[in-house]
Amino acid sequence: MTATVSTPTAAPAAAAAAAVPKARFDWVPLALVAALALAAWPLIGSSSTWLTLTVAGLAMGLIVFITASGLTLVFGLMDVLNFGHGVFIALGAFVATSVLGATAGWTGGFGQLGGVFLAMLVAMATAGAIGWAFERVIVRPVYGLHLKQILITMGGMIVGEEIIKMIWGPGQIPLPLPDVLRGSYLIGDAAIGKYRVLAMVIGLVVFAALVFTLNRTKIGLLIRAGVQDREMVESLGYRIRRLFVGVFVAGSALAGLGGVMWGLFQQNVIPQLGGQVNVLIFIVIIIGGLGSTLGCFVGALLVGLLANYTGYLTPKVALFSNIGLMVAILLWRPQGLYPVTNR
Amino acid sequence: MLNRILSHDLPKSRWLAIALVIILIALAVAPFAFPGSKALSVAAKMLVFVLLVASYDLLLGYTGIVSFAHTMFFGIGAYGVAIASTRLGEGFGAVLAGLGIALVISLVLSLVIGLFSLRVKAIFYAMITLAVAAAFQTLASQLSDLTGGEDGLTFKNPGVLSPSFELFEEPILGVMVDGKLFSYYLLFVVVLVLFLALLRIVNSPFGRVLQAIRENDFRAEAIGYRTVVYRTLSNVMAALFATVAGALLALWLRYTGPDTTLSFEIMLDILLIVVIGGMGTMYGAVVGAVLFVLAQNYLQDLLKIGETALANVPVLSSLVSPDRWLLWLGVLFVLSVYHFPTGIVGKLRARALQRAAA
Amino acid sequence: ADEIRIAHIYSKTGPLEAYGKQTALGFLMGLDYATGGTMAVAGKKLVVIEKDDQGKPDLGKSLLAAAYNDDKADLAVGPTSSGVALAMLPVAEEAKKILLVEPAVADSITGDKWNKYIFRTGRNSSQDAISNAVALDKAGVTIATLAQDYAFGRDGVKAFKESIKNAKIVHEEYLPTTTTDFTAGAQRLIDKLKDQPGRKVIWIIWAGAGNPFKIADMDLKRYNIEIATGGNILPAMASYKQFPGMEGATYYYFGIPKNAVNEWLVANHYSKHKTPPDFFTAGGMSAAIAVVEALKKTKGDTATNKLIGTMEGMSFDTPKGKMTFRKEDHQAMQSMYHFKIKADPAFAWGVPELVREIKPEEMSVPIRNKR
Amino acid sequence: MSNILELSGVHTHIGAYHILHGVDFAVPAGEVTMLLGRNGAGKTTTLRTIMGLWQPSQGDVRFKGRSLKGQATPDIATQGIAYVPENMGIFSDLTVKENMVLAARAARHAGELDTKRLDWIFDLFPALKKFWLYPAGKLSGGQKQMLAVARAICEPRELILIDEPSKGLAPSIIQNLISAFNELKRQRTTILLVEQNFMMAKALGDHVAVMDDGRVVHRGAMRELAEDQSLQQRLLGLSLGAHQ
Amino acid sequence: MLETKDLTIRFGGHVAVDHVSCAFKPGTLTAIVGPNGAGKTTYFNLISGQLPASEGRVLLDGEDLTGLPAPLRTRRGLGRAFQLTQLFPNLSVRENVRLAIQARESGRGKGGPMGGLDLWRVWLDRQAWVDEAEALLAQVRLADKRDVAASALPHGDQRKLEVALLIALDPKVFMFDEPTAGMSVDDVPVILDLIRSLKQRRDCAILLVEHKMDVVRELSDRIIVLHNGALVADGEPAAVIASPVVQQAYLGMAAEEPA
Ligand SMILES: Nc1ncnc2c1ncn2[C@@H]1O[C@H](COP(=O)(O)OP(=O)(O)OP(=O)(O)O)[C@@H](O)[C@H]1O
Ligand SMILES: Nc1ncnc2c1ncn2[C@@H]1O[C@H](COP(=O)(O)OP(=O)(O)OP(=O)(O)O)[C@@H](O)[C@H]1O
Ligand SMILES: [Mg+2]
Ligand SMILES: [Mg+2]
Repeated sequence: MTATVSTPTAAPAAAAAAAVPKARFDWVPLALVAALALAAWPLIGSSSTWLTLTVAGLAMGLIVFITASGLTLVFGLMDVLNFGHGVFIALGAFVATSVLGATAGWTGGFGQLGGVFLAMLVAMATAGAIGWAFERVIVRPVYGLHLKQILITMGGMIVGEEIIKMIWGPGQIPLPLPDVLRGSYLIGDAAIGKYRVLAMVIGLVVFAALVFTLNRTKIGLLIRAGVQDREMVESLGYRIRRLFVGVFVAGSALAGLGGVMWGLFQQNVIPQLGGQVNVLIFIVIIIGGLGSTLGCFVGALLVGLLANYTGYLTPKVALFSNIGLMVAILLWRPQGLYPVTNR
Repeated sequence: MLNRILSHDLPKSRWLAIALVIILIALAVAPFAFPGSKALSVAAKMLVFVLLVASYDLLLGYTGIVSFAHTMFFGIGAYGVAIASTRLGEGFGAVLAGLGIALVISLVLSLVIGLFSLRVKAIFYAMITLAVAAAFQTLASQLSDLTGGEDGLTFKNPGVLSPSFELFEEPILGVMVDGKLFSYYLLFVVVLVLFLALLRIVNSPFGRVLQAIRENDFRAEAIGYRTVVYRTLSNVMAALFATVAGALLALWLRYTGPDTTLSFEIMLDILLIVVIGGMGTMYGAVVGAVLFVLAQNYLQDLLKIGETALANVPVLSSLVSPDRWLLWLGVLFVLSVYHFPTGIVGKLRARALQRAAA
Repeated sequence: ADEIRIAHIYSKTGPLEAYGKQTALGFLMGLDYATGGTMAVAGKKLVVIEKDDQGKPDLGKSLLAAAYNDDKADLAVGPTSSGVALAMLPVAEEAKKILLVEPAVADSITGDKWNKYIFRTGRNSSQDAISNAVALDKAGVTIATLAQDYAFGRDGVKAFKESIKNAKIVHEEYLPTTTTDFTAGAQRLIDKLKDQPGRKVIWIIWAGAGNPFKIADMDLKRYNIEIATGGNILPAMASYKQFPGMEGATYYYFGIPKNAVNEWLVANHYSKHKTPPDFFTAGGMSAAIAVVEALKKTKGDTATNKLIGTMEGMSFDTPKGKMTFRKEDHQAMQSMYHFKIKADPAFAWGVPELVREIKPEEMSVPIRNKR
Repeated sequence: MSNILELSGVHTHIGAYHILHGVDFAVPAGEVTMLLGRNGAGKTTTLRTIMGLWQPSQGDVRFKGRSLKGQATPDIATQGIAYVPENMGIFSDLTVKENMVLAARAARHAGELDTKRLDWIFDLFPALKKFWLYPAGKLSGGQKQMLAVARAICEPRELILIDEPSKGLAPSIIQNLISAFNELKRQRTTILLVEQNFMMAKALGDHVAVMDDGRVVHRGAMRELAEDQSLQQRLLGLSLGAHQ
Repeated sequence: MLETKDLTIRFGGHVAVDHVSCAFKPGTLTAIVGPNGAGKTTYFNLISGQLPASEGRVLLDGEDLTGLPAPLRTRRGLGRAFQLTQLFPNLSVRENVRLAIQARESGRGKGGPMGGLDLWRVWLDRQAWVDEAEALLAQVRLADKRDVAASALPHGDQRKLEVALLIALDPKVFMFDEPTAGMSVDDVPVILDLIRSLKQRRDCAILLVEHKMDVVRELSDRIIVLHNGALVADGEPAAVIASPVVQQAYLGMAAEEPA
């Protein structure tokens, strides 16, 4: 047998480089949100009702986004699935009851709003601080071990809930909205809750801030690298531990903020709140693609809108609208809307 | 002989062997050795949880699948018996029919969930099952005509198993030989047999493949194992065993409701037990279930003592208040994931190994 | 024996921990009151054995069995949750001992799941619903209901509807127990009510988490729609503060009943705990008084049949005035209170002011057991 | 000639296993020291101990005269040590570019990478240029190895620890690698190199340490070992006409 | 025996394997060489089913395997050892090999009526599998480490275990992806001897990816060269190695390709 040799077509480097495609931005999931809203319009019939429901749904979605964003952040960057996230949400809400209780004397529109913002700050600080301890004691030994993460953070959740009961008591605590945030703006026949407007603004701010830090700074890179091979990042000379702590604290603080938003939305809080929202936020981040901030955002909006539309059109269906949405999305995109690679 | 019964999976640690023998004997003579209805309910609950947790260990410890829908199958078994007994009237026929239908439903459901979602990554699967379990709970509450909704179903057991049945007028060894006693021994025998069956399964060639899949599913595929088939099968089997455990619980309680079978808390209990006992060791289910149920039932009493002792120390006394027993269970849990990553059984075995090496 | 042992099984922990603790406190205060501080009846000491069912039916069941068999309790009181109570009923029957249900509300406890060992001092959901109906039932009123979509909510609405004679019910809205956003439901209610003439009311029956009163934020006033609901524990009534003028009927509010027992309760509660007694405190006290009264009548005899005989038809004075166990189903017939909310800055909650006491005779509470 | 790195009596335990039993050797500054030995001899463990990824239980590691004992890995790295681990330590979710940006500590984004050095790297490993924006996990085995080495040399370092860089590389790339290391040597960078490829060891090494069973069993000049066949046979099991 | 027809895969716009058609005969050892990133590993992945082909077909003894998932191809007789070691990390060395033997046996329907789904027999009852595993470990000089967890082995021993897994499968086609990379010099001959003895059996085809040219020269009966995914040379070792393509693109001092 003799050799059959063909000359390699010396591929020009430029062509080869061009052949390696850059990821294009995927608009489809965002379009889905719009499509859902538009499709609901004729079904609902009345434009004012549609407007009321749509705005309410978007606001609800953004509140859910805030509560879930910390979880996505921690999962997306650090690959830690924090089943204890709910506790930080509950903690934020309880701190808000205390702060708003103490600032009850602050009157007038500005005073009341100031109280609310103070509550947010304090809740974020508290949740962040507890998150710091949580990371040290509970999460640190189990980086990279999913199963243990699930188990140990669940244990943390139990303990956290009990401690909340110890401090604030086991019962329900009212968290009334200050008067400035009560009531609705009326656009024709459509009623748009004032608090919902505030929630939308805060949700969008959180979203923008997250997207900026993750995509425009080296921090995001470092953390993603650290998750895959922490020893290597350290060998390159970075103190990854501190960064990890930072991310966890940020995630917990976001949960605290989410807790305040959620508590004010519900206007009361119970210690079991964490467990109750857990399922909802898990559904949202699964839909989003586990770890994608944009995915979580879109997922939350879809959940919010769909809950309101089905609730209006066929309330029975609303019971299963979240899980139905999740199944549908996963059948369409098995990794969620915006899949995060290697997960 | 013993080796065959235990499928060559011996305790491999003297202390573990001793513990297992004590547990076996204690459970076998519980109605006589520990009279009183609380002790008996505790023992029965241990039995049910041994089976339930062992079936979950097949999934979690051996196959490496994290599922939060295990209580769903537990519930299906319990509701199967409860619904059949209320609809068809008490009797063994109803119990068997209920169990049969429940097994079929569990089979189909676990097959569907398995085929649909076992291809996705572990974490995805865990969260999907969490949502499915929540939805199932809603469904059970919605179908209240059938399931009794939030209140659950109270029903009567077939003749010999009902508490009013008494074989003799007089107590034997200080214990009334009644339906309760029969129910207990029914549980005991079924759990013992099924546990040994599970032990056999995990030590079969099939069970070994499950471990391989847990370790490296990519490699398992590359040497010719179809992992989806194995995973699904493991999922189905775990579901079926859990269904039986649910049916046993229903028979024992003569009551089935969402709180006893479907609630997320039960799922947490299962997880706690697997971890404390030791994942991937069937014996962990036994040791873990026994310790956990004991703690669940007696930790409060223990804390009560602590509280009285510390009554004057302000913060501490509220920490050890019996009402905060769950706090301590949680702490125990965290510590055991932390310090006994391989659970009690793993720890005992490692010690035995070290001693053998030294 | 020179002791009478009473088991009190309730949710010391679990989702209803807060309710359970109120009951327990009220129960002990009630024993204290009814025995004149001696904690003894006919020379026999009362011993209370407290047990925590954690809100779990299976645990409740085994605890009750243990209480009767192991602790030799003569009778038992509790539990907090209806699910637990329903699981407990057969245990009392097997042990042939009395279970005095307080405060679990499900109708079926004294309905189709009832047995002769079961008594209840707490109100049942029919009583709740009917009293509300009586409070709202006037000609020219249009009502839509909003309830949780499960058995408890549906039963409540059903009982409510059955007792409405004059008003018109145009819509029943059921929402999932886990609802957090009420906009959709509220919009449906508005659509149904806004073009109706006369007084328009949304009657809400809701228990547990979730806050249906948020629907008021949708500016119901622009359509002249009012909200009505039953009473609740004080923290939950904080949201009532937003609705001055809201009407409904409640089981208990410490400021409403005017009688010696309630005065004693309020005064002692204030002095010991710096807070007023709540919903379930009153219930716990009523249960204790019922137990002591019955024992006094039997002169400390705890034989079950004798107790049953004594208690059937027995009347006793409670913080809510006179209650009577009716013979047929052992449900305590009791007054309910038609209220109107006043926002008083001195209180963190909306204060229900008495409009009218609804006497037991005015409510035809159906007997649903198969006796 | 001074020693930039000195190991004296280093013992390392991994869990219950005693892996290094008193490792002694020195790495002279500005030259290439080869660390040779059979599989399992403890070479990787030695490098990891230097990097602080395992802590020595006894003995001392001194870098430029100062002890590294007890210091955390990032602190050791920032003193001027780069490390190419045996498993390459590629961040597979990140692109090649992002991997490089992380390796350059000073750079905040790709625009701040040292372009001259980058061109040199692209010359050595053309594949990296081609796959610049590609997720590194999708590179071929050899390309990953190139990336791992490229990361270690993308900024000047005083000492580079490299664990078997030649494995899986095509012969032409190995040639590039040798010339790269020679270039580094010219820049007075010290290299501690673990290799199984004796041809490469011969071509590069100034000094050699041979390990067996957690100890250093031979120290000396590379030239000596390269010429002494019987020593090779005894230390490394190299037979005549060995596979090079 | 094994044949690929126009086998192609594209990742986005990048063609990693480009219309490779080639047939492999039993009893021959074909070395596959090419620069890093030429597509050798990817070619293996396409043959053994780890990646789905964009185009083209894989035939084994005339049977079309193209649509089959990886495990079924393995059962048909395509065995694979990986470039990046793939083991069962927390199982013992012996158990790693035993599992491969079990896979082979049950794949051939010898594992009882239910094949690999044998739920009821205890694994130890199949002593033959255990014995075979022991024998194989002795062959690759890992016998004294049989009870160690695979993850605790040093790199070189892991490579040996990787090869042992493939040999345990006893396939019709052996695919070795750089089996000796990172192995110490005195262990390399052990693996090479194993490969040689496989060759002598003359009933199996052997595919070997290897960068060490002396190994290639000594073992191979035929060399094929991949470059940028395409098959650019095919023939007798001496001729191929001497060809300018190989000299320049692979061995040569010149850069792999213009940058
Ligand atoms: N994580 C670990 N747990 C237990 N033993 C280990 C571990 N890592 C390495 N070892 C053992 O330490 C010894 C030295 O391993 P090391 O990886 O340092 O060898 P090496 O010289 O780098 O070998 P190779 O040439 O194969 O890479 C080996 O016997 C190995 O089994
Ligand atoms: N899953 C994938 N996605 C995208 N590109 C890939 C993927 N797998 C491989 N490639 C690309 O295909 C090309 C061929 O890779 P392959 O691993 O087959 O090379 P190789 O010939 O085995 O090289 P080496 O000798 O370095 O191992 C590489 O350029 C690689 O980047
Ligand atoms: Mg090494
Ligand atoms: Mg390759």
